[in-house]
Amino acid sequence: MVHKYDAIIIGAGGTGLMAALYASRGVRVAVLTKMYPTRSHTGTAQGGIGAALGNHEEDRPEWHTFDTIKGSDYLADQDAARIMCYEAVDVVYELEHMGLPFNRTEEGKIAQRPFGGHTNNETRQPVRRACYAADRTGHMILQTLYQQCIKQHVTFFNEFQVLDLIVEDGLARGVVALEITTGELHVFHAKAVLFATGGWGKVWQITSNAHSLTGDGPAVALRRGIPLEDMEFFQFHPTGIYKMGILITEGVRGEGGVLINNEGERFMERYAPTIKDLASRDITSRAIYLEVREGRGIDGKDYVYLDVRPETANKYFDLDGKRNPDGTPRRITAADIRAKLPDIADFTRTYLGIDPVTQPMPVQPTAHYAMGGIPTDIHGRVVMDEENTVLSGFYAAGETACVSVHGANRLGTNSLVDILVFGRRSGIDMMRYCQEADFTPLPDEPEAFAREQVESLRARPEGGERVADIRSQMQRVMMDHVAVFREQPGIQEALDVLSDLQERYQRISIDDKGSQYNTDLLEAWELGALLDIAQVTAAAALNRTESRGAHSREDCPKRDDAEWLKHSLAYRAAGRIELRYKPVTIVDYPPKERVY
Amino acid sequence: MRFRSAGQGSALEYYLWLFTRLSAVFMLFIGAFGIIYANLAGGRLTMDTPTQYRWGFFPIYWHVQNSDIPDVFPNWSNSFWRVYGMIFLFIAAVHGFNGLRIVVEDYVHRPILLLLAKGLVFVLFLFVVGAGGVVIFELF
Amino acid sequence: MAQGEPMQVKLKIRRFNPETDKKRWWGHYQAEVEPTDRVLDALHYVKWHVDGTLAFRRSCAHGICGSDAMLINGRNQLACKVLIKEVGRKITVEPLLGLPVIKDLVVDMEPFFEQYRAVKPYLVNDDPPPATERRQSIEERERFDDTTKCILCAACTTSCPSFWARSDYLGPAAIVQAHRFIFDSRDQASQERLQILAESNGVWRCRNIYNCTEACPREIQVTQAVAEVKREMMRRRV
Amino acid sequence: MLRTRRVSYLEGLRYQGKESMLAWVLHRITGLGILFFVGTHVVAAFFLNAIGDNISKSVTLWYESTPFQIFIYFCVLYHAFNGLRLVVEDFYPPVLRYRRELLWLQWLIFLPVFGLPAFLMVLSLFSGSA
Repeated sequence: MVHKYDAIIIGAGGTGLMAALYASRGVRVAVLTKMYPTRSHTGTAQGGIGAALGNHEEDRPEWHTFDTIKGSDYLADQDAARIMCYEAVDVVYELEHMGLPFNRTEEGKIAQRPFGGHTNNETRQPVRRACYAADRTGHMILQTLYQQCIKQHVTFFNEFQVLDLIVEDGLARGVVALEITTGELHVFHAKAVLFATGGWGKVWQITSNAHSLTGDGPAVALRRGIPLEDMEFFQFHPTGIYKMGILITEGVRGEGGVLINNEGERFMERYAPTIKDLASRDITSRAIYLEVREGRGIDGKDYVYLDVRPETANKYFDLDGKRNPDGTPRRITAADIRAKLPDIADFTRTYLGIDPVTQPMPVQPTAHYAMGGIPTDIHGRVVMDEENTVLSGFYAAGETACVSVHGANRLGTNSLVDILVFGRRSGIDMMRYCQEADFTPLPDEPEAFAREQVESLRARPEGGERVADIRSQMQRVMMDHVAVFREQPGIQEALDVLSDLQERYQRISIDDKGSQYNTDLLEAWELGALLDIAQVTAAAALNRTESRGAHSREDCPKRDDAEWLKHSLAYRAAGRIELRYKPVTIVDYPPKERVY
Repeated sequence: MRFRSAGQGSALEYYLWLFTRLSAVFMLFIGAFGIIYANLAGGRLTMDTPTQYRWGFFPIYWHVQNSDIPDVFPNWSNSFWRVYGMIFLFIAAVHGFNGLRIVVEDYVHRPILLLLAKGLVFVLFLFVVGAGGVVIFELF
Repeated sequence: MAQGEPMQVKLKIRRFNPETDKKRWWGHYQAEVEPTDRVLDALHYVKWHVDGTLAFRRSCAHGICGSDAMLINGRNQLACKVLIKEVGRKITVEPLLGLPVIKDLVVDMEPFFEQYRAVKPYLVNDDPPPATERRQSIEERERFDDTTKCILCAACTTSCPSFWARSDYLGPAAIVQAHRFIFDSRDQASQERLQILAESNGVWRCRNIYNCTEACPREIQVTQAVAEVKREMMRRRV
Repeated sequence: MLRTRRVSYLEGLRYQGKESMLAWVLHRITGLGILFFVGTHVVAAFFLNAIGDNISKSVTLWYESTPFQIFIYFCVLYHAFNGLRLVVEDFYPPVLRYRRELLWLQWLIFLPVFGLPAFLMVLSLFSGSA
């Protein structure tokens, strides 16, 4: 079946919905999602969205910009970071006008809380910049955007899995997608395609990411000759629930929570003397790993405590001399914790049987966010090479894209800023592009490649490899060797295992040969995407012989700006991965040593 | 769109909903009043417990057939108690048959059957109120 | 703590494949899990190691996305929010009641979302917005806090006997969404929403059964929200 | 395909609702019980007075037997108490925070108020005064 729309958006999270809202004001838009829009992973974002509103104390977008660039370990493109931080203020107000129920200050303004890495650039103290709606900010953003899409009668194709991008002669012409319910292939003929497919945390064993986050978009792009940028940078969030990886928001530390090792020591004082527990995520994750490695994990195991009990938090408020704006000592009560962090209390109660008001929470770093992705310019247009040549009609934004605003390490709250700002920018630019461009004809049999992928999976003989086995081996090897700390032999071993797994992937067999709602087939297809992404990640990590942000090489512990202040671009041709590099855009902030 | 916007049907639904609740409270008072009155009038000495309760809810002097004390309060056969009984019967019947209508709406789905069933409920309602009226006012 | 001995559980799963089955049937499976695992982990065990044809929805696996609402041991719950130790060694899993089954545990959510869309689930405010935020006091914000938690998982609506009886009933989830806007001080369309909900398929069908409130994985006081909508109608009419 | 899947009454009853679902089931059953038996009683009284037939007489006698009176008394009383709870909840929603407590309170009041007279009725049944 062939559908014709001006613009096709793949993914209905924050980026996809924001882009749809803007693009559909001028052209015919359809949004494809492999779930329902409200199931998107944006909904699990907890702590807040960063914007220098200054509702509590002085704050400026330029401080936000600098914090972002410093957080990125100077790998972010500074023009893009500046745009993001300045437009953040605008999108937050826009969300509020759309109805998002932000928490409020006494004067009825949007309430803000401190978050890791966000500082007053003059005093270097944490600043309250994260606008929040309890600890379900992402949930409210997703709901609010979906509500507006309903109001605006945006067309959705729910439960459609994208399988292929139709691109010919340097022009994107649509996508091929599988209707999950029926198993039918649909061709979407379009002038512009936006990939807003999110991340790929499922490459790792311990992850905060949803089962659906399998990197479909980047994998499809990679198979069509489009490079992936900065894939070696994947953020590990310091506080995931032990063993499960479910995220505990940085907002907990923003509200006064501290990390404690088995000696009862607040160890972040040693790693980030100024802002301590609110250091950026790469630093905090590494600190936890180092504590564990030196035998200071709780019970000698590989986790530490995140303690937000009022007595602990208040003790450290006093020790740090923290004060409210009116000068009184800062205090938190059990009621505040329950009111501001209800979902966290719910998670820990459900999964650990722990009440955060009376007990500390066991946490360990968890694979969380992809800084890299499909390379784009500041309008969301996908660029193909070191010269930033635009691939006409193809857009990417959000976690799946790499603008790059996060560089080597993303600051907390900036993911939500990214999806909204660049979702909006790409929506606007797609509309402009669609109004100017004409439809280009589809190639013959546009769905051939997609059909071949699906049919070959279905046609495999019985008794082959199981999808789940290959997937769990991939996740384990990536966790062991391409996670918080990396070194050459380990990464090489991971690459060997991965190519072995790729080979075994060719021999998998699936139980379900049917067409209707065949999740067995889908999981097999998704595993293919994961393996491709894992290989690219490991290859890029092997090549980068320095430590920067989330990429921490034990054999090369120093940042090397002379050699490595550049973005990687990974291409895949004939099964081999080729790495090229392009320069970082530096505008106002020359690289400095990064101390918190 | 399958769902209609505001129309005429809604007001009736609301008032019946409200009536159900208000009449429930009203009937509680009537019941309590009847039982208390029956006891004050000496019912505890002359009637067994079921009779007393039955009487309390519906104090018509001949209400109880199966009793060897049918005429303890012949003075209750005055118009006040008859009108009182009639009002109670009517309110109880509206409350009850409206409840039956709701149950019917819940579990009868074919439109024609539903219409028939609701018609039948209405006819039954009229008949019970009519028959009750005849009995209360002794119009034989 | 997330520790425990591996244990065997028996799963009884309601199966249906539209391509091969005329009737629904029960599949019986063994799964090896830990007491602190989720029911979702047991389902994954079956799907990944025993029978790949089993179909169910899931995504975030920690109770936020709302994909995996299903009937577990006779009650609507999220498979990712129920631990094995809470349900014991025998687990019965069925698809949600009242929505058409597509395959196994997967139901067609479209009727549910149609109900949702019917209540105008979006902020309506035609005044030109100010340059910064619209002001709202902490108390005004608190008024509708509870109903903003809804994740549209359909656990409430499909646990409601009034919905089972008549599927044109808008259902608790839609009313919760309406409540979220009716009591938002910034909204201007509450009158319209109240009129929609006053229809014969609206709030009057609620019989205060509380199955919705008991089923809600986000612990929203669903019945209370419905009652508050009823109360608001009374207030405006009488 | 059907737009929605009908849930039969029995299938619905298999749902493991809590006390509140039981309360609703009982409310329906007792309501229908009252309507049916009191309606029958009124009609029987009408025919008994109008025609004096034997069926109406036996219906009336059956209706006025003590066991049946206990049953009707249960229906009326349960329906009344439960209904009162519903009225309170509908007119004053904040009380719903304590819905479980309300339900238990309801049973706490209902049991003695029903039990004592019911006990007296049973007693009078055995003493043969009915």
